[in-house]
Amino acid sequence: MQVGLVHFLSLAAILFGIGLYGVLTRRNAIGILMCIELMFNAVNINFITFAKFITPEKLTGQVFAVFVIVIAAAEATVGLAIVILIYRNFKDVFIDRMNIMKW
Amino acid sequence: MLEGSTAIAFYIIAFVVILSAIAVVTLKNIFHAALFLVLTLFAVAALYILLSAEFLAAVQVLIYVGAISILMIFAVMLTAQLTNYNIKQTNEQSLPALLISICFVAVTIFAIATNHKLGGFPLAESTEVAGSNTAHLGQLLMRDFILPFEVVSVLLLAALIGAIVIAKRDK
Amino acid sequence: MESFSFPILTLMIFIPIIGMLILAFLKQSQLLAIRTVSTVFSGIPLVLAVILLANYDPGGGFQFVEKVSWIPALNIHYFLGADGISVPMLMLTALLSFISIIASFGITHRAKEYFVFFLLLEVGMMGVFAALDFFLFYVFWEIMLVPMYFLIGIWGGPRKIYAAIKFFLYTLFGSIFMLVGILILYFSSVDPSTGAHIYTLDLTILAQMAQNGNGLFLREGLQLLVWMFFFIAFAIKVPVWPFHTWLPDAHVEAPTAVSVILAGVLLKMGIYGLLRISFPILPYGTDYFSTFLAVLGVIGIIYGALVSMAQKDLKKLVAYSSVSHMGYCLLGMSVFSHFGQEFIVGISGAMFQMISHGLITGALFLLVGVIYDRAHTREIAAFGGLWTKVPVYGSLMTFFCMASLGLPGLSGFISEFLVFVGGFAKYKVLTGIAVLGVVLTAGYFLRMIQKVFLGQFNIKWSDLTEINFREIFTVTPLAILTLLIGIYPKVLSYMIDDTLGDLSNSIINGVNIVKGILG
Amino acid sequence: MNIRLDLMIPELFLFCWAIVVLTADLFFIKEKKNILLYMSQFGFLAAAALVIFTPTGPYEMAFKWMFINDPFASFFKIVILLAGFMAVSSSYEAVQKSIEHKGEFFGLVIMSAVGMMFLVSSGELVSLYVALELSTIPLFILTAFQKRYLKSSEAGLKYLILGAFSSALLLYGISFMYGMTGTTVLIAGSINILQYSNSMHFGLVMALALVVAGLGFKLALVPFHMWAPDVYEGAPTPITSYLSVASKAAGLGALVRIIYGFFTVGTASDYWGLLIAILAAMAMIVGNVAAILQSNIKRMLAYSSIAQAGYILVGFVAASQLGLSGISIYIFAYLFANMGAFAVVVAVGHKLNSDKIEDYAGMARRSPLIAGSMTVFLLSLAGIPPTAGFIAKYKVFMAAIENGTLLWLVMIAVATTVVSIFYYARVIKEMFITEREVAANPEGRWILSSPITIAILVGLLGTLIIGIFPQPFLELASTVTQSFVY
Repeated sequence: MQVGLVHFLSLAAILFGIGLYGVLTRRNAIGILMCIELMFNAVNINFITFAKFITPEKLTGQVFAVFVIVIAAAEATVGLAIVILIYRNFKDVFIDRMNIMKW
Repeated sequence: MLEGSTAIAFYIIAFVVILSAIAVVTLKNIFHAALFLVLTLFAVAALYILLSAEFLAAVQVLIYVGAISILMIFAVMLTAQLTNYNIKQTNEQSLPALLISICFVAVTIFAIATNHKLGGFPLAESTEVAGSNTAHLGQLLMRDFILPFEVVSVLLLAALIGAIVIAKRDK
Repeated sequence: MESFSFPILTLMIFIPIIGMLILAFLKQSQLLAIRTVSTVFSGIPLVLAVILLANYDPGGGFQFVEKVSWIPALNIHYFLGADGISVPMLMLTALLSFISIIASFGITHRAKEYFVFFLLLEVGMMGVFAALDFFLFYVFWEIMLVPMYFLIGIWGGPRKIYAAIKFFLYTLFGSIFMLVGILILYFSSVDPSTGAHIYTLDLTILAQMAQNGNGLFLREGLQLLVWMFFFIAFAIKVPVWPFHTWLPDAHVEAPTAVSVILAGVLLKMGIYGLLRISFPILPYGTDYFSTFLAVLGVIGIIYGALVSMAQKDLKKLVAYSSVSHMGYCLLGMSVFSHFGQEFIVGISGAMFQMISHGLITGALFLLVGVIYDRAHTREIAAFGGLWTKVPVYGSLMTFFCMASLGLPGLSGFISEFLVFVGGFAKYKVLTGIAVLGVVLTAGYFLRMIQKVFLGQFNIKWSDLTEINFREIFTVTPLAILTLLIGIYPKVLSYMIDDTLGDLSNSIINGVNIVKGILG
Repeated sequence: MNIRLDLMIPELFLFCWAIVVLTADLFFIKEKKNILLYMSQFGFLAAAALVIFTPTGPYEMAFKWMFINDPFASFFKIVILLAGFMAVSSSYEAVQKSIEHKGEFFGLVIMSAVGMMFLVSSGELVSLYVALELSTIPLFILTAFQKRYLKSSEAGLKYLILGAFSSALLLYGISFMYGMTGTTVLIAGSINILQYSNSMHFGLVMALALVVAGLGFKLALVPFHMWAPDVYEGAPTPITSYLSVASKAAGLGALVRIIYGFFTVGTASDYWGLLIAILAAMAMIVGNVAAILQSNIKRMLAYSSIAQAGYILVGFVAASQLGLSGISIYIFAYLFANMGAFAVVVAVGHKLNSDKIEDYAGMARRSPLIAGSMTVFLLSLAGIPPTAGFIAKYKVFMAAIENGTLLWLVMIAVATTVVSIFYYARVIKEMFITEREVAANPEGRWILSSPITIAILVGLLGTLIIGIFPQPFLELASTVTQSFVY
C-alpha cells in the first residue's frame, strides 16, 4: 500500500468539494464561513503536499500555508464582528437572506 | 511515497476528514456542525504531521482550532436563539449544488491524476524534508518572505481596527 | 493646393463655441441678449462661409487646408479642407443655421439652453463637412447627437422623449458600425506609392491608395464588409428605406427650427459621407453594390411619395417627402460604371438635389411652423380656403411646393432632371419607375395646396394673421437661392463639376484596378 | 538579496500616513474631524507625487520578485491613488452624516490603498495573495461602516463571504501553479513550465480556470458578479466608488500579472484567450442589459461597471502592446468618469436622501454644474466623443481588431454600447428633460461642500482633457506596457 502525491491532492480536492457544497447550500452566515474554512484547509493540504513532494528543500508551500492560516483568521474575525453587529443592531443573522446562489 | 503504517494512517485520517467535513456541511444543528469543524481541523493537523510539517500542525491546532473555531462557536452561541432547530439551515438548491460539487471533484481529481501521469508535477527525487523544518521555516519567513510577512502585519492591524470598530457598541 | 493663411474653417467651426460660453453667463430671463448673441455667433460663420465661397477655386482640389498633428500616438491629425463637395454644404449649413436661429426667436421656455445646444449642433455639422481625417469626422459626427437629443427631447412635441431616444439610438447604432469600419481601414491602410503599412485615417491618402489600387487595398471580402458598415451608418442618416423609421418621429416632434436643420443638413450628411468616404475609398464595394443603391433609392422615392399621399399631418407630409427626395440622391449616385460622363451627370444631380432639398424642405418646414404657431394644428383637413386670408403665406407655400415637385425654372427641376438623365444611362427600368415618383409628388403637394388654400374657407380661421416680417425674412433667402439655381444652375455646377470629375476618374481607376487584379 | 527600500517609498509613506491619520483622530474634537479628510486627501496626493518620482523600470525590484516597480505598476498606483483621493473627497457629506469612527474610516481607506499598491507591484504569488487580502479586508469593513443601516451591514457580510470564497478558489488555483512549477515566482514558474511543455498540462488549465474564477469574483465578472449590485447599493457611496474603480483596477493589475506573466507559455495560452473573450462578452451583455432594468442609480452604476469590466477585458484578450495600453487608458478614463459619477451620486443622495433615478428629475435647474458634469461622465462611460471614454473604447477596439480574430467580440462590444446608451440617456433625460418638481427640495440652487466639488471637477477635467488632448495619456499608456514582452 503506497500513498503518494495524488492521494493527498485527491483528499484535498474532496475536502474542497465538500466545502464548496456547503457554501452553496448553507443559509446561515456563520455556517458559510465554516464551509469556507474547509476550503482553506483543502488549499493548505495542497500547499503542504507540494512542499513535501515538489520542493522539500525549500518549503515555500509551508510558508504559503502559514500566511493562508493567518489571513483566514483575520477574515473570520472581521466576518464574525459583522455578524455580531448585525445580530446586536437588527436581531438577525440573515438566515434567509444570505444566499450565495441567488443570482 | 509513504508506505506501510503511515499509509494506513493516511487512510484513517482521510476517512475522518471526509466524514467530519460532510457533517460540517450537512448537519442541521449549526452548533454540532461547528464541533465537527473542530474535528476536521484536528484531522488535517494530523495530516500535516504525515507530511512532515510539524510546525504547521502546531499552528493549525493553535490558530484554527484554538482561535478560529472557538470564535465560530462563540458566535453561534451568541446568536443561538435564532438558530433553533425549526429553521432550515440549507436552501433548496442542494441538488444542483451537489451536482456542481461532484463534478468539480471529479474533474479536479481527473486533472490531477492525468497531470501526474504525464509528468506535469516536477517531483523531487527525495521527499525527505531537509534539516529542522521549523528553524528553516523561520528563516524563510524572516528572510525570503519578509515583505509579505510585514504586509500581513499591516493586514492584521487593519483587521483588528476594523473588527473593533464594527463590533463596538456605539452610544 | 492654394495656400490660404487664415484658418477660416477652424473659425467657422468653433466660433459658435464662443457664443455658447457667452450664453452660459447670461440669465435665462435676458431673452434679448440671448437672441442677439446667438444670432451674432451664427452670423459670423455665415459671413465666413461667403468669404470661403468667394475665395474658392473650383479646379484647385482641397483648399483652405489646415493640418495639425492632433494625436500622434494614433496618427490622427486635425485636418480640415474643403473641395467642391464640401463648400456648398458648408454654405448651406451656415445659412440654414443662421436662419433657424432667427426662426427660433419664438422659443421662450429655457431659451438659454436651447441656443447653447443649437450652437453646439452647428459646431458638429460644420465639422463633419470640413473634416478630412476620418477620426475627426467621426468625432464631429457623434458630437451632433447630444445637442440633437436635447433639442428634440426638451422642446419637442408630445412624444418628444420617444422621438429623441429613437433618433439617438438609431444614429448611434449606425455610427458605431462606422467606428468598426474605421478601425479596419486603419489597419489596412498602406502608403499609396510604396505599399508599406502606414496606419493612417487621412481621407485624402486613403482615397489615393484606393485609386492606385496599391497592394489591393483591403481584400475583396473585407472591402465589401467595410462598405456595408459605412453604408449602415450613412443610410440611417440619409435615411434610406428601410432605415427611415426614426425620421417621421423626429420630424414631427422636433421644434420647427430643429426640423429645418434635420431636413436641411443632417440628412445630407449621409449622402455626403457616401460621396466623401465610401465612393473614393471603397470603389470596388461601391461598384459591387451600385445596383443595390439604385434599387433602395427608387424604393425610397416611391415609398416616400406614397406614404406622403396618405398623410393627414402637414409636417409628416413634408417629412415623408424628404424620404422620397433623398431617394433621388441615391439613384443619381448609383450611376456608377464605366460611363464616365453619365456618372458625373448623375452625381451632380445628387449634389443639386442635396442643396435644393436643403433649401426647399427647410423653407417648407419653416412655413409649416408658421401656420402651426398660429393655428396650433397641422391637420390638413382642418384648413381650407386660406388663400384669401393669408395670400403672402399662401404664395410662398405654393412657391416652395412647386419647387419641391420639380417645376422647371426652380432648383428641384434641375436636380431631378440631372438624376434622370444620369440614371437612364444605366438603369432604364428603375429610372422609369422613379419618374413615376415625380407624378406622385406633384399629386400630394397639389392636393395639399388645394385642401389648405383653396376651396371653402373655414371660418374657424377668420382671425388668422398673415406671415410676419421676421418669418418672411427667414424664407426669403431660401426662395432667392431656389430660383437662382433653377434659372442659372451654373452658380452651383461651376463649384462642383471639377471635383466630381476627379472623383469619377479616381473611382473608375480604382474599380478597374481591383477588377484587373481579381481577374 | 538586494533590498531597495527606496522603491517602496510611496507605500511606506502611505502606510505611515494611515497611522498618522489614525492617531490624529485622537487629538481632534468632534467638530474638527474634517481635518482628517483633508489629511487623507493630502496623503493620497503626496503618495501619487512620490510614485511619480520613484524610479521605475522592468528590473527595478525590491525583495526579488515580490516587489517590482515597473511602469505598469506605477501607472496602476497612480490610478489607485487618484481613485482614493476622489473617494475621500466625495466622502465629506457621508462622513458627516453617517460615519461614527472617522479616523478609522480614513485610515482603513488608506491601508486598503497600500494593499492595492503592493498588489499591482508583486510578481510573486505569496506577496500577491497577501497584498490582495490587505486590499480587500479593509473594504469589507468599510462596506459595513454605516453601522445603523441594515443594508450596509448586510452588504459588508455578503462582500466578506464572497471575498473569502473567491480567495479560496484563487488560492486553490495558485496552489496548483506552485505545485506544477515548484516556485511561487511568476516568471520563474513560466520558465519552469517550458521544461515540461511536452505534456498536456491538465493541471495548468485547471489552475487557470480556478485563478480566473477567483479573480473574476473580485472583479465582478459575469457569471461571478451577483454580489456586486447588492454590495454597491449597501456600501456608503464613496466606498462604492472606491470599490468600483480602485479595487477593480488593482484586481485587473493582478490578473494581468498572473495571466501575462505565468500563463503565456505551453498549451494554457491557447485556452485563456477564448476563456477571457467569453467572459468579456458575457460581462458586456449581462451588465448592459441588467442595467436597463434598474431604478436605483447605484445599482445601475454597479451593472454599468460590470459592463465596463467587459470592455476592459476586450483589450485584455487582444494580448498585445496595443491591448495593454488600451486597458491602461481605459482604466484612466473609467477612473475619472466613474468616480465623478459617484461623486454626483453622493452629492444628490445627500441633498435628496434618495438614490432613485427618477428623483434626478429637474437636476439641470437645481444645479447646472452637477447635471452638466453628470452628463459628461455618463457620455464618457457610454463612449461618446469628445470624452475620455471614447478614446478609451477606440483604443481597446483597435487592439481587438488588430488581433484579427476578434471581430465577433468587437461586434458584441459595439452592439452593447448602443444598448448602454439607453440607460445612460435615461438619467440624462431625467436631469434635463423631465420638468417635474420634487417637493423634497424646495430650495433653488444647491451649494456643495468644497471637497465634493473638487472631486466632481477633477472628474470633469480628467474626462474632458483626456477626451480632447489624449496624446500625453496615450504616450503614458504605451510606456506602461513596455515591461511586458510577447
